[in-house]
Amino acid sequence: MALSPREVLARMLLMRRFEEMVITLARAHKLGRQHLAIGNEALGAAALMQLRAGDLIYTTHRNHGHMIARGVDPGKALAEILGRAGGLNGGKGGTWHMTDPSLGFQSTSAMVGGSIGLSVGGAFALKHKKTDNVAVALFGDGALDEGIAYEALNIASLYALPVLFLCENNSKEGEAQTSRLATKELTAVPKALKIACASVDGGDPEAAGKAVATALAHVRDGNGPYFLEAQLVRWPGSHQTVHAFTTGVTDVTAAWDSAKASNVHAEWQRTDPILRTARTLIARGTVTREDVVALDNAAAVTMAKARGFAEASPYPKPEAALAGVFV
Amino acid sequence: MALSPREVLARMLLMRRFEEMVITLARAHKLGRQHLAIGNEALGAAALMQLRAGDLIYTTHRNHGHMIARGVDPGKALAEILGRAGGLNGGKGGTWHMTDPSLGFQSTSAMVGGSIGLSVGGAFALKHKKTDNVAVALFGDGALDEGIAYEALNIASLYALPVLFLCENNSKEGEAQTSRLATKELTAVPKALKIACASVDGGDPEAAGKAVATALAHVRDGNGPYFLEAQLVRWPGSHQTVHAFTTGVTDVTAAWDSAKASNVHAEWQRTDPILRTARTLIARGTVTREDVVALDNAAAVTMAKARGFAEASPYPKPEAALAGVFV
Amino acid sequence: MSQKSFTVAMIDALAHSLKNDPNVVVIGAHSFLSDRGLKPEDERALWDAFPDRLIDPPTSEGVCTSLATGAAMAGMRPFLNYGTATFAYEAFNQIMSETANVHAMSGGQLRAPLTLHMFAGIRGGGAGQHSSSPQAMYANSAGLELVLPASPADAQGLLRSAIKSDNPTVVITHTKLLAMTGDVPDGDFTIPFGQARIAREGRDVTIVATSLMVREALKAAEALAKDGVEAEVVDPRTIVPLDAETICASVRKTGRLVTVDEGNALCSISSEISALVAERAFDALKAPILRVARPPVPIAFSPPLEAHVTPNADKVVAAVKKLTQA
Amino acid sequence: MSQKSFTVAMIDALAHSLKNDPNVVVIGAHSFLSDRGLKPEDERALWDAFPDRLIDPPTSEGVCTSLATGAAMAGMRPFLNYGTATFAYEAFNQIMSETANVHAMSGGQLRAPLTLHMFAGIRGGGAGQHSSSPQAMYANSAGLELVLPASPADAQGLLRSAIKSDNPTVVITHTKLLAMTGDVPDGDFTIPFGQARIAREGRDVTIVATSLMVREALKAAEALAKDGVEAEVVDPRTIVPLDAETICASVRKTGRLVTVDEGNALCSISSEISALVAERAFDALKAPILRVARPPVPIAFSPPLEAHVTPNADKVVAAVKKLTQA
Ligand SMILES: Cc1ncc(C[n+]2csc(CCOP(=O)(O)OP(=O)(O)O)c2C)c(N)n1
Ligand SMILES: Cc1ncc(C[n+]2csc(CCOP(=O)(O)OP(=O)(O)O)c2C)c(N)n1
Ligand SMILES: [Mg+2]
Ligand SMILES: [Mg+2]
Repeated sequence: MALSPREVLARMLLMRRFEEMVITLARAHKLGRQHLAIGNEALGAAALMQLRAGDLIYTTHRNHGHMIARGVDPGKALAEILGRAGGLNGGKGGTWHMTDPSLGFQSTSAMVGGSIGLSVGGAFALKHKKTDNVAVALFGDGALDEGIAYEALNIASLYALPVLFLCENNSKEGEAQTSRLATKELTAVPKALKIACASVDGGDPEAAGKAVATALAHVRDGNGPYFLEAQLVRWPGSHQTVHAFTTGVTDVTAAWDSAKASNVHAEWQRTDPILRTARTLIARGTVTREDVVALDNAAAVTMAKARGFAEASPYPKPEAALAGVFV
Repeated sequence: MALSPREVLARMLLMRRFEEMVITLARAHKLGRQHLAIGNEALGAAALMQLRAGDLIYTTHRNHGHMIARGVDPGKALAEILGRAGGLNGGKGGTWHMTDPSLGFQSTSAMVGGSIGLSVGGAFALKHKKTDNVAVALFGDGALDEGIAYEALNIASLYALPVLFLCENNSKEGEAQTSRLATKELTAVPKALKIACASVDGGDPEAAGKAVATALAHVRDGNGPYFLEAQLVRWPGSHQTVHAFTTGVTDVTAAWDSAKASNVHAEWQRTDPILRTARTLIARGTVTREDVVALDNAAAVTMAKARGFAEASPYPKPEAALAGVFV
Repeated sequence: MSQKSFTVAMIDALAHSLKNDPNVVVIGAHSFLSDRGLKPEDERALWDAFPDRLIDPPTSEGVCTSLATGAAMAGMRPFLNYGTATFAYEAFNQIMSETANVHAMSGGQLRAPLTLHMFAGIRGGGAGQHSSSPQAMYANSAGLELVLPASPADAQGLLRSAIKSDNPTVVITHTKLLAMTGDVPDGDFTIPFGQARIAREGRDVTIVATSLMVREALKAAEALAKDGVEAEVVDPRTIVPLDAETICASVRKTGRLVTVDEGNALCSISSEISALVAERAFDALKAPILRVARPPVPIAFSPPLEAHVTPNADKVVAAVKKLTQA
Repeated sequence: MSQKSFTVAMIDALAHSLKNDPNVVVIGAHSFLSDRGLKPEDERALWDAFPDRLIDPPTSEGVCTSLATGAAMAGMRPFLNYGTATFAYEAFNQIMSETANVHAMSGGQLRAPLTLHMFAGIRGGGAGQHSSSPQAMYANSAGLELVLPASPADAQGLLRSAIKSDNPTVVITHTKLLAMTGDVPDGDFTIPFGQARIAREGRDVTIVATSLMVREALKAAEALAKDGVEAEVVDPRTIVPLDAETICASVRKTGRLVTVDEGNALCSISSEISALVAERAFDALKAPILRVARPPVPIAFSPPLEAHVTPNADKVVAAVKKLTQA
């Protein structure tokens, strides 16, 4: 079942508006650091929207987009980021550890390499249960620096575990490199370990969607693990500790209004997956400019409600800090 | 400078007689476990005899052969294995941690993957000092299961460190496999990480010697790391906890006396690197049968003296246990 | 009741678990089962009975821990055996940052019912890398149960509880206990966590000891009894949770405390028990609290060096005499 | 003397080390130097001055530790910065089994003069994986020196000593100390290990505190002074080696002890100091020893939850009052 391009765009817009809301709230509530997934929307939506009930997901510090893409309640997610009782984890996790098992999220680990490690355990359990569900490990290129990633790739291949290794590569050589591998090809090591591999433009939701579909089919059919590298354009604010609208608040009309697209953020707007996707779909006649504006407005409405929920949610009682360590 | 085949054979015989003496002493003194290097003599001698002053060596639980090959005093080594004050480490290390920095031995680590990790540090220091010395990591195929091995290969390649990764592969599929890699090619991952690689028959001292010479030249010339896989025949006693002369006490005359070579150990005697090398050198006329017997006798004499030294060496004073933790 | 060795008791606990719960899987089965005193046919039968659930993994402690943890979060009940305790250090981040946090960090949404087993202690010739007693490090974490069995019966009952527990549980077995034999109840039974065992009653001094040191404490108590000193020996059995009540009650009775644990003295289980009593039963104390522990040195290979730093009955006797003769 | 922030003091120590010894190399330089309060031109100047000796390695804590250790054994003097302390758990086996053992296990033939630095503590929003205070685990090892600086001057002097030390030295910096400013002697100086600092003199109670908790203990002492209770605040500064003498002498003077450390309570530095005093200065004690530490729970993200479990001045005051009012 192919994804509807319009729905994918709608989801991408929600992901973007979510992160922009995080910036707004981070400033208003003086929050610490979050890692925003701005720029990762195309891959995120295309991948997570294809998962099924029972699939297990393991993500990283840069997790917000994955959760929104999969359909997690943005109000509960924002509440968690604010540390509120109504948050996904009741305030115990915060941005780095949001979890929603009802949608398959097993873990957000902020340890580089954490998600890839745990994912093989989920895959092991799925194989034991003889389902056609899959485990999906989402991780950055940086995770491949860690020995645990190598060990996980090896054991997944050795035991033919049903796991999709989905690498979000946002490393640009020279600037802001988040991995230091001796090879430029991120698929070289998984290939050496006999894992089926592919690379795809992660800024193109259709290409990414197809690549993910191929990968998922491979894994669901019992052929063992699959490693997919999604090449992403790095958002300039990816590593900011104090949040700023580094590339401006997204203006979807910049997709067609060349005056807007030639401002200081022109370089970003050229590669921004949201604007890219809007341009493509409009050119192809799949959506109109008005559709895009309408979808964006709907996302804004959803996020305003989500903010209302999150900010109205109380903090947990202090004594809750001592409870819930053991079952 | 090529190695003299006769000297290599002599060294191999000393290595073998050393391990046989360890079996004898282990029984006499009720020692715990050692990992013997019987069967690894050809590679060990060919590699270690080529090293220079200033080269740094990092070895594993199966270290005895490496030390004897490099010329470490067998008496001090035996004394260390017995835990005596006259041992290499004054009794503090035992079989698993023998060290002799005067010959370049920096560390014996009994942690699988330990030697390969530390070796890149030595290589880093050598590069910093701008010498043409090399670091040599000796490790088993099992080390490649560990994430630390992957990280070490990566950083060595990334920083072009002068290190020879020398893998002693004694894994036979099915029986006594000491590694569980998803690929049968041990060089696949180092290759993926852009490290120059080769494999060689580690039971043939000439082939091994040439392969090591090529590898060392590559590293000394500043071309970065090199990964050499030596394929070894696994000695059936490799994993014994209570030592036995599993394949009999080595009888060099079995190299030419077919009656002896057809006993219960015939399979082993066919592949035993000592007998193989003797047969080759005799066939080629490099040595005579009498030479082989004479070299073997010399090894036996050396080992008898070594035993005498070791057994006469006193235990350290108990209070020494508390000293020497900090400099 | 039947006589069993410590290892056979542990293996029986594992076999009960495998039989009763199809989600139990053993990772690192080989080093747990082989050369452990089972009859060869019994060992063979186990491997044959559970061909998919006894696993001999790569030498990759890190990912074995992630695998076991991830599988536990997804509904299985893994038992992971590391072999020697130091090997688990390779997985320390996985244990501390992932496994221990699963339940609390998810706000109770997830749980990680797995057992992490390791062989520890000064074992005779283990030297610097195979002689660790890391119990205090696991106690100092948050989110891990910690079990230190000291007898065959406890080994079987506590291990069975560990596997049944819905929390991640670290079980540390002293290598020198493996050959110990003792009476073990028949069948499948559990021993609850957080209940100390009074291994010997006494009135003059309390000795709190763990793991192999319980045996040494009992030996010391026998020796002391000959001099008219009656020592009470308390074995907490689990450190997380800890039965502080039983320990404090004993000290309130005896007025004196010696703690014995084989870990490095600094920030050890011994330190903890001492601090606990200095906090909660201070008024009952008639004398300083003495610790018998390993001095903070890497263990040397040589037998006399190893012996010099190993806590034992003689050292316990000496500590008690210091208190009772003062 | 000049006023400096804690981080600038640490960076100055590093800069002195780089200048004075060509074998000093910094691995993990970026997270040590960037955003740490240096003027941009001063930071730039450092990178320019030591282009080959300030290194930004792969995210591979394990091999970075092996690399630093191997280089130290071969004559260099590496300073390895892990960033957040939990990241060092990835290297725990390398630290515990390799680094800590180098000197002893080789029978004194080799040494590993390196510094392992990490940022630790409950830092505000660090949640379960970025809030560890692992000092007790390092103290429980054998073969590692352990330093916990609590002021800018100590940070500079102790760090300089750590780099000069011929032993592997773990330095743990509390993240919340980074912005602290204070008077620091000018130039290149060292502070010897094993010498506690009396941060405040008093007669009624001894408060032994480490790292950030020294500040909280001093705040508590000010508050207590208003009620006529004069607390003596002792900062051991190094845990290995530990200045037991100064601690015991203080308790002999005051007769009361409260220990304050941010680590998990169980088997903590607090437990150790308590046990030390219960052993060596028991006769001077007039009251139980109380510990103020973090309860053994993973740190939750939410601010009120985090605050609830963080040791602070109020909790210290409450503990002291329990003792002095009893
Ligand atoms: C084990 C560990 N080491 C170091 C860090 C610090 N750290 C946080 S994010 C990051 C970069 C990760 O890069 P990548 O995985 O590519 O993700 P990206 O941020 O680029 O999306 C690092 C090193 C960490 N979180 N965990
Ligand atoms: C970190 C670690 N994990 C596990 C072990 C247990 N162990 C000892 S020897 C060995 C097999 C090693 O195989 P290999 O490296 O190929 O060496 P071989 O014994 O075959 O020469 C293992 C797993 C160990 N010593 N260290
Ligand atoms: Mg990245
Ligand atoms: Mg092998």
